[in-house]
Amino acid sequence: APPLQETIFWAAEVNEGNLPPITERLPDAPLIVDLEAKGRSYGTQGGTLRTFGTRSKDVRLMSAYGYARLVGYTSDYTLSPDILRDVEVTENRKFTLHLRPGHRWSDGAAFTSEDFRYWWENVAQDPDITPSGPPDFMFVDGVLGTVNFPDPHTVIFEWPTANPNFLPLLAQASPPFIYRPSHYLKQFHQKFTGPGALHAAITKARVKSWAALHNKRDSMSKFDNPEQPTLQPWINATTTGTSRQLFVRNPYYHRIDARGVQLPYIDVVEMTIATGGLIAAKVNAGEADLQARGLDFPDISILKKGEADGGNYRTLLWENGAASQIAIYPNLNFADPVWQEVMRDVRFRRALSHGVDRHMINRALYFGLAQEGGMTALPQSPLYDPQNASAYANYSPAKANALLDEIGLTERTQAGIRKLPDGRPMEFVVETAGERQEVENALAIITDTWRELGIKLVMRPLDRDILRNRVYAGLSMASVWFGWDNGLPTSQTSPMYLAPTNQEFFAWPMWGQYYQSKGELGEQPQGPAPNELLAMADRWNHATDAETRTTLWREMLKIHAQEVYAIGILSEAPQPVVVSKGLRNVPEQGLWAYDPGAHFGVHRIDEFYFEEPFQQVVQ
Amino acid sequence: MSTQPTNRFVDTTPWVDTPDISVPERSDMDAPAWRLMWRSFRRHKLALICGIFLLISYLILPIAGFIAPYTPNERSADYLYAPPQSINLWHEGAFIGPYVYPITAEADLENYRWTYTTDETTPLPLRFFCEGEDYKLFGLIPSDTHLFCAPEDASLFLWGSDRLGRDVFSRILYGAQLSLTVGLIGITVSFALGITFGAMAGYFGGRIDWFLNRVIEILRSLPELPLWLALSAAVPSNWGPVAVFFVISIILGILDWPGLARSVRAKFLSLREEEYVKAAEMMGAKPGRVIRRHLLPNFMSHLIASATLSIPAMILGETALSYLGLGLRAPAVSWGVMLNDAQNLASIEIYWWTAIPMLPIIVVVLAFNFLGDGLRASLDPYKN
Amino acid sequence: MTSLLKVDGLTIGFGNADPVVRDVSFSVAPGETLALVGESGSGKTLTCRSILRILPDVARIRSGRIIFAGDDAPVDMLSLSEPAMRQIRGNRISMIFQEPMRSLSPLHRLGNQVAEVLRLHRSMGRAEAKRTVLEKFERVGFTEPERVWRSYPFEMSGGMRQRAMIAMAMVAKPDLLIADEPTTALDVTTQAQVLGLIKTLQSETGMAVVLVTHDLGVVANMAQQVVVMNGGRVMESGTAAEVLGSPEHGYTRKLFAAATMIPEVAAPARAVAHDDLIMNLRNVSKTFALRTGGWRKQTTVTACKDVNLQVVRGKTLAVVGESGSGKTTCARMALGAETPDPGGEVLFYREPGALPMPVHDMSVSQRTAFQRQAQMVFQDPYSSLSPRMRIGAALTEPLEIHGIGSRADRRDKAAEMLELVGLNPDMMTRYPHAFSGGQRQRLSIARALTLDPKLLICDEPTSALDVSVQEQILTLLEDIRERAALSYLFISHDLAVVARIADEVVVMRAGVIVEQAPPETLFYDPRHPYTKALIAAQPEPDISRPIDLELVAKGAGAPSTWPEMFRIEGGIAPALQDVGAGHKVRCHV
Amino acid sequence: MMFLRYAVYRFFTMLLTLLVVSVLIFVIINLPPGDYLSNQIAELRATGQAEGVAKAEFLRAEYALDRPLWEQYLIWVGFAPGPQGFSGLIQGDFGWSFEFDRPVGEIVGDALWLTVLVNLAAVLFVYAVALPLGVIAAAKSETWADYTAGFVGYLGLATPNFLLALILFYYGHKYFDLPIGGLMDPAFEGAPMSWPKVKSILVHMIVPTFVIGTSGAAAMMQRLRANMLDELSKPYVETAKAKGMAPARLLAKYPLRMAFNPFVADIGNLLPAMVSGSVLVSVVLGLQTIGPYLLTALKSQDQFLAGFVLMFVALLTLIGTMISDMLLVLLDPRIRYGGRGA
Ligand SMILES: Nc1ncnc2c1ncn2[C@@H]1O[C@H](COP(=O)(O)OP(=O)(O)OP(=O)(O)O)[C@@H](O)[C@H]1O
Ligand SMILES: Nc1ncnc2c1ncn2[C@@H]1O[C@H](COP(=O)(O)OP(=O)(O)OP(=O)(O)O)[C@@H](O)[C@H]1O
Ligand SMILES: [Mg+2]
Ligand SMILES: [Mg+2]
Repeated sequence: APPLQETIFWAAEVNEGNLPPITERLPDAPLIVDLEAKGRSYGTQGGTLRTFGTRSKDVRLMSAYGYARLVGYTSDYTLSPDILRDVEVTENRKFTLHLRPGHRWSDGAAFTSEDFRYWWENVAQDPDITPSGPPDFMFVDGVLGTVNFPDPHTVIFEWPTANPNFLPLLAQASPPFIYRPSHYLKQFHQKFTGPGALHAAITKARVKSWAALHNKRDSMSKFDNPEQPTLQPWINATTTGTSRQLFVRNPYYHRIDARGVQLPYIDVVEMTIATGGLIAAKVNAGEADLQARGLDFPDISILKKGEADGGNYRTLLWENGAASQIAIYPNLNFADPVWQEVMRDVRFRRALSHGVDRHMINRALYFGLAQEGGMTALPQSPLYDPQNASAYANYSPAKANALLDEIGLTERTQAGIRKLPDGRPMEFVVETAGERQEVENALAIITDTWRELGIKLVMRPLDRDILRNRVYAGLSMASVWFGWDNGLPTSQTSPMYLAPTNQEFFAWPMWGQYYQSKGELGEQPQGPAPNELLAMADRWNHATDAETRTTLWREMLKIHAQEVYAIGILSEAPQPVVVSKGLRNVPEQGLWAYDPGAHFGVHRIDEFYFEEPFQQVVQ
Repeated sequence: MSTQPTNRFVDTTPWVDTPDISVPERSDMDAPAWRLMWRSFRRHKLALICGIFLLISYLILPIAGFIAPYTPNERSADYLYAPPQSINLWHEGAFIGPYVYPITAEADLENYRWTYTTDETTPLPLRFFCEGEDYKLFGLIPSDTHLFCAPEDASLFLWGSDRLGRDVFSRILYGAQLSLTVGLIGITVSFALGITFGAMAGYFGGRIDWFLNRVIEILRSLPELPLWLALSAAVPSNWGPVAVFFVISIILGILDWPGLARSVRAKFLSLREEEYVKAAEMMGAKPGRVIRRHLLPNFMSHLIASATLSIPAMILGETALSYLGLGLRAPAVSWGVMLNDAQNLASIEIYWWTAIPMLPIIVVVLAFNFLGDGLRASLDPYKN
Repeated sequence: MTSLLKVDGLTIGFGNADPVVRDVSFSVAPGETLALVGESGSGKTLTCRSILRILPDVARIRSGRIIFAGDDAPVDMLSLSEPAMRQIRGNRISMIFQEPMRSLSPLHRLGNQVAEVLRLHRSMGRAEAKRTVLEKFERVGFTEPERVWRSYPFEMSGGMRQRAMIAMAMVAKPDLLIADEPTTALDVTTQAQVLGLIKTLQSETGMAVVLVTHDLGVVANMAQQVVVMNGGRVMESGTAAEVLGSPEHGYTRKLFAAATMIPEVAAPARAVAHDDLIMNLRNVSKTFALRTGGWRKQTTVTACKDVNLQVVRGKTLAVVGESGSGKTTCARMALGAETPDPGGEVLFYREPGALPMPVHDMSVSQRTAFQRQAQMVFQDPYSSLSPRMRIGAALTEPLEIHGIGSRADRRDKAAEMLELVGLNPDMMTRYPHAFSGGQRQRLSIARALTLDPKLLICDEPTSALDVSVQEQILTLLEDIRERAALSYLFISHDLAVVARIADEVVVMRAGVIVEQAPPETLFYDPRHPYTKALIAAQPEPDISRPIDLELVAKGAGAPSTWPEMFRIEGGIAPALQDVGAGHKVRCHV
Repeated sequence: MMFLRYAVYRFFTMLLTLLVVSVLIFVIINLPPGDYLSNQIAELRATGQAEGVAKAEFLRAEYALDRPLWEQYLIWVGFAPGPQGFSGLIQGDFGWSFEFDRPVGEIVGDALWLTVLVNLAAVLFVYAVALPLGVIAAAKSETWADYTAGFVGYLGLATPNFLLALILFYYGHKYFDLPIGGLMDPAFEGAPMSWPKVKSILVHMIVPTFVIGTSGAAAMMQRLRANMLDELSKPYVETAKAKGMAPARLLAKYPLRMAFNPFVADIGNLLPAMVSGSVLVSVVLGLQTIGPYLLTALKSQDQFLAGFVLMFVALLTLIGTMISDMLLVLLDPRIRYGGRGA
């Protein structure tokens, strides 16, 4: 290991004896990053990174940006241990987690298997905190896994059957935290703290019960409790309720560079909550050092202009990792039976897809820089199949009309609009969240081309929340959203999101509810394809070898491509990422995705540094 | 004339003792009130010009399709964000009639903009009474003849084109059809209610006043926002944007009257104490008449100014509502919709012409203002 | 003697029309009074206003000069800069406007408005200004200056507003006072008081006065110089002695011939029979609550108390009395514009022998019928005409309301009425403000007559008219009375007019009737000290018989100083006693 | 005396109206089907998160959302005891925000005074600009001063608020270094009041004040001008002129007071109208006022938060109308609120 250097930021504290020296703060075996090997440069510590969030809840993004996970994705999307020293996987069902001895929470307390135990025994299985019992991911085929804590640095998760989702889950942008700072949380747990002290704390926090208090203080993912110790590179240092949140470096962070400098390089992250509409202006004014959230493709020209006008930033163009930039979801659970019938006809959906002039949209909205095609895995994914992307995706009004005629929708109104079987004109109402101008513009173009099919597109912008509720309730006919969040699946990625298991897929909200609520709500999926998807997802869960999984994945993608559940328009649209000119190690090219990727997470902000940190601070 | 000592002065022009009651000019006496008003209105040149301008604007509305070279949603994929083109008459010293230079687009991937080069060597004359896209004259008669069109294989964007290559000029013409009409209904509703209730409260006072005032207070205390939110979820999906906007403008009118009503009431509370109101009542004038003939004219200036002021609100009301998903939206075209599209930095800094719709709004609003002021002045007895 | 003000060849016109004031010249010396008399609408007011340059927007001074002898050098008022003008207005020249009711701001207390002059030009402190103003209020005949100080104009009677206006103009002791019919709304004793005040001030400060008046008696008593105007031109001018003594111009002669005087009465008349009444006010009283600002205690004013008035069908009941004695209030109550205090009753008899209708408790149809038959000529014609209604519309409105005739009929009727009152029908398209004071008063009469009413209540209908037009109007009224059995309740200050037109006269003072009798009886044998004072105070248009202003201004004095028999003490008045032949006097027997 | 009586009477009327309004507000908030918690419960059920369901059900009972609506209302206002005894609006307990998971009072605390501050600034701006300009425009009607004032006013009116804000932000930042969005530098949030903080607030308020104020200012200016023009030729103005008053003083004392009648009628509504009118502006400009909270609360049916904010605005409105009614009597002594002929 390289000789360790004391962190300048904390030097004064160390000198005053408030903080142990660097050698005592790091784990025995810190994670050493060889930046040169990664093609990055070594940096110096210091500086404040300014960035913007768009809603007050965005504080939680810092836990994604920091991206310290037990295991995490590397920049090529393979899993590797991070907080853990190592993971042993046996038959895909037994996971032995090896902690780093000497690893400490940000308050200096040791991070040991006790913290896992606290979560497992006193959080996950405590009837007051989690009345519904252990979380779903601990069940495989209905069987609850077991957790063992053989020594302070080892934790073993074990199931009778394979649980391929376990590690990817831990690497998610918002993972289930299966460990908790037990030394901190115990003071809010009735098992460990007397009712007197607890009661005082409860009244002080103005909550009603100790469990509520515990829940409130335990905000690993919300990341809004500055008192709660963390393992992330930066610690929240501000109380809630203000629009500027400061995050200071974690003195006990477990990663160092190969020269012995503790990461993160940047001392302070300053996240300011601003409204979405103003972020471009603020960034243009040079108020951010690293910003992608709240910026969209249309902002590029003004960002570039600001750059040309002497702005102290560069605008990088990353690719968006969502499977589709714009996708139309015909709601197969739409409450109107006639429409439902029509939409469930795959020919109808194919016709709609054929009726979209993707090239035109690409050119008009994205300078032709996006990829035209249906919704499927992105080219960077090993599961990418060009045929899936191009299936029914070429603009062909003739084909589309033929398909529609074939269904029997031949009657037309005077204006040339086709009639539904019950005689109503086909007014296809597409609801949007009304947030993105591109969507409206794209729909304007689609309106024209669909008119050639005899379908009248009616666009209806709503509020995001209202839209969601309407979709879930089966009230909206069709909606527009991004494609799958994860456009970069590998065979190891769980394909559950391809199957009707989640109401968030706007094509089948009710089927998703049915699965999610275990049959209590929603409707049972109908038709062969959806059920097949469910079956395949299930098989994937039980498959052990990569090959079967790959085949299953390919099959499922193919079904989606053929069934056109979502009419993808284009993908990989450039995502502007604004980077201060002094900021180093930011990849020129990258994928902008939340899961997997945690936005900047996989790109490891802790390795970014300022060329001249002190000048930056002064400025 | 003779001036005698001690300043004595006696007029010496012959004096006849006849009461000077000359033959009345019958025509003048018989002139109905509107003719008298028109006569004094005519004297306000600016107001007259504005009135004529507005009249023409409204007359153009039904034939906007004929005048506009493009239809509102006609996209030219090759001309995105094209800057305004000028129409020239002389080329290299020779008069060749109205023509444009062809422009070609190029994607500038350095700055992520479309850049246009103008070929100044080949003037392309405009076509007149030419065929273009279909539209409906007066909203009824299908036609495809346009007053003027772009030359073959070239474009004619007088005021540039927008993100989808739609002609801003044509869209403004079409947008006027909605912007200048639908909102008027809201204004009418609100004025009708406001004046009626305000007049009742102010003139009758007492219990009616108390009751109407409580109604006003309650209406004003009630929040509009939840109403809009509820509405945006409740409006049937397949309603066209214009229908939605129509309903909304009526609702806006219904919600909007209390402000006016209170002003009217306050003024009437004061005016009703005037002697001439007493006089009219003592002649047997019924409340309706007193209000119409005696009270309202004395508040006319305020009403005219208020009406003028609601014009921009009527044109732009939708922009605020579009944040709640209730405003007008594509494919409907209105000035508000166009400005909504322009509400980003790029439109301000780079594609300034997409913000041109502000121009007609300002012009129309000012025209209404001057017209209103002329009207006010011609009603002003002291200026006659 | 150098003149203080010299008007030279003044010509004023509206728009492109013929000028309404033509080549008017006169001059006034300090301490002197110049009386401007003439036909109603002859441009007197415009001439006065042009001196201060406050003409209507549309009026243009076409030619002429107005030279005012400033402190050091004479200045031409027409070319003076605005700031310099401001130094003169209100300070060196002040003006009493013809229509005081409209000329006061309705939203400000009188004290505030009057004291403002002092604060502006005399830079007086609040307290000192108030003291000065209160003193002036007393001088113009207010018995309760404090109340006036706090009152708003609408709480005052016509005469009281006029007096406030006079106080406002004189409080700063200007060099020149332009008084445009300053005493029209005042009873003769108060008028004498005001004229006395003017004279005093003249002798004290050498103030010059331009006095516009119709009352030739006032001219005779006040003026040194007289200018007679007609049709916008000066007909004759000269010293008062000359002009009054030997009028040379035809118009002047005509004017003087028309002057009315209290006739010398030889014997009392017989009582008027009160059997066929058209209107009967029984024991009406009216108490007003005054606007008090903030938290002060509510104060009330009793405008009239236990008034009984009977108007006999086809006859004229005249009401005379002190300014502020409740005449207007009674008239307004008679027509239902004001509700009497409980206990009083106003009855209207549609036809001889018909059942009485209580005016304040009528059904809608009764009310409509009543309003058609009973009309009122308001004391303040300007306020009673809607400022935004053309005269044509205003005149036809009563007919329209009652649905009489076609449009053309109504218009013809309106034109006819205009001609009757001596106005040109082509004025129908004008707005009220574009008339002279006297013209408006005639409009008001014309409007009241359009409906051919049965009962007409006239509140000082001729006060703003010159004697010859007044003559014409009175004749008209008499004519109609004869022709259509019209009955009048006629309020006036001009005893001569009353003597001419009334069948019975009621004298009011301080809200009560003090004496009541047929005019002949009254003038032959006035019993009550106040009546006597009134008659004595009537000025005569004879320069050789001036009245002793100081003496008559005392009037009858305060009620507590009256002879025992009539004394009103502690608000308790003696009862009204019939002393024979329909002659009633308020006295102890 | 009369005035005092009227004031007292008017105050009780206001309380009565407030009561009615509170009922209506409560009904309106509860009009959309469901409430925050039942929505959340449905959502949690659908996503199979039984743990949350229990918590939500617990909260439902805690805040009496399981009771009939009328009972909920009584508890909310504080007329009836809730599960924890009397603790409603009149007891000073504003309830709990489910969305923000904090007591309502705590959330709106700062926002409330900032709201009042911003809007008060806007109102002052309106008066400071509109009053003199309106009077000047009338006094100098049909001159360039009049036309310019009108043009500028209408320019502000005819520009959509957000566009105007964006333009002002962009160029304001570029040329005057004005901050973009927000009401103070975030560093000062929650900090005690200090001179730099005040300065920061002032600088941040420039654009919002302008944006919120322009439309109001233009409207007021033009109306004032029209009303003034009506008064300027009235005889009492001539009287004042004959007194030798300077024009400014004259205009302010006489015709302005007359012309002010319709504005006084609406004066009370100026502040509340701006507060509720500026909700969307606040949202797009990122102002830390109650606007954004209200919008969020309404969208997510966070009823106590929404209810409190709406009641606050309603209270402002009612107080405003009350004040304006009282001012009206002071302004114009002729006004009586009695019925005809009474
Ligand atoms: N604004 C105006 N527009 C047109 N004509 C007007 C206007 N004002 C006054 N006049 C006319 O000017 C003439 C002179 O008016 P002025 O008021 O000076 O008369 P006057 O001598 O004072 O009469 P009076 O004794 O009745 O008051 C009248 O005939 C009147 O009709
Ligand atoms: N609206 C009112 N409010 C308060 N006081 C009033 C009101 N109207 C009249 N008064 C008072 O009532 C008294 C009588 O007024 P009124 O107008 O009847 O007098 P008048 O006899 O007509 O006098 P003048 O001859 O001066 O017109 C006065 O003292 C007056 O101040
Ligand atoms: Mg006159
Ligand atoms: Mg009177």
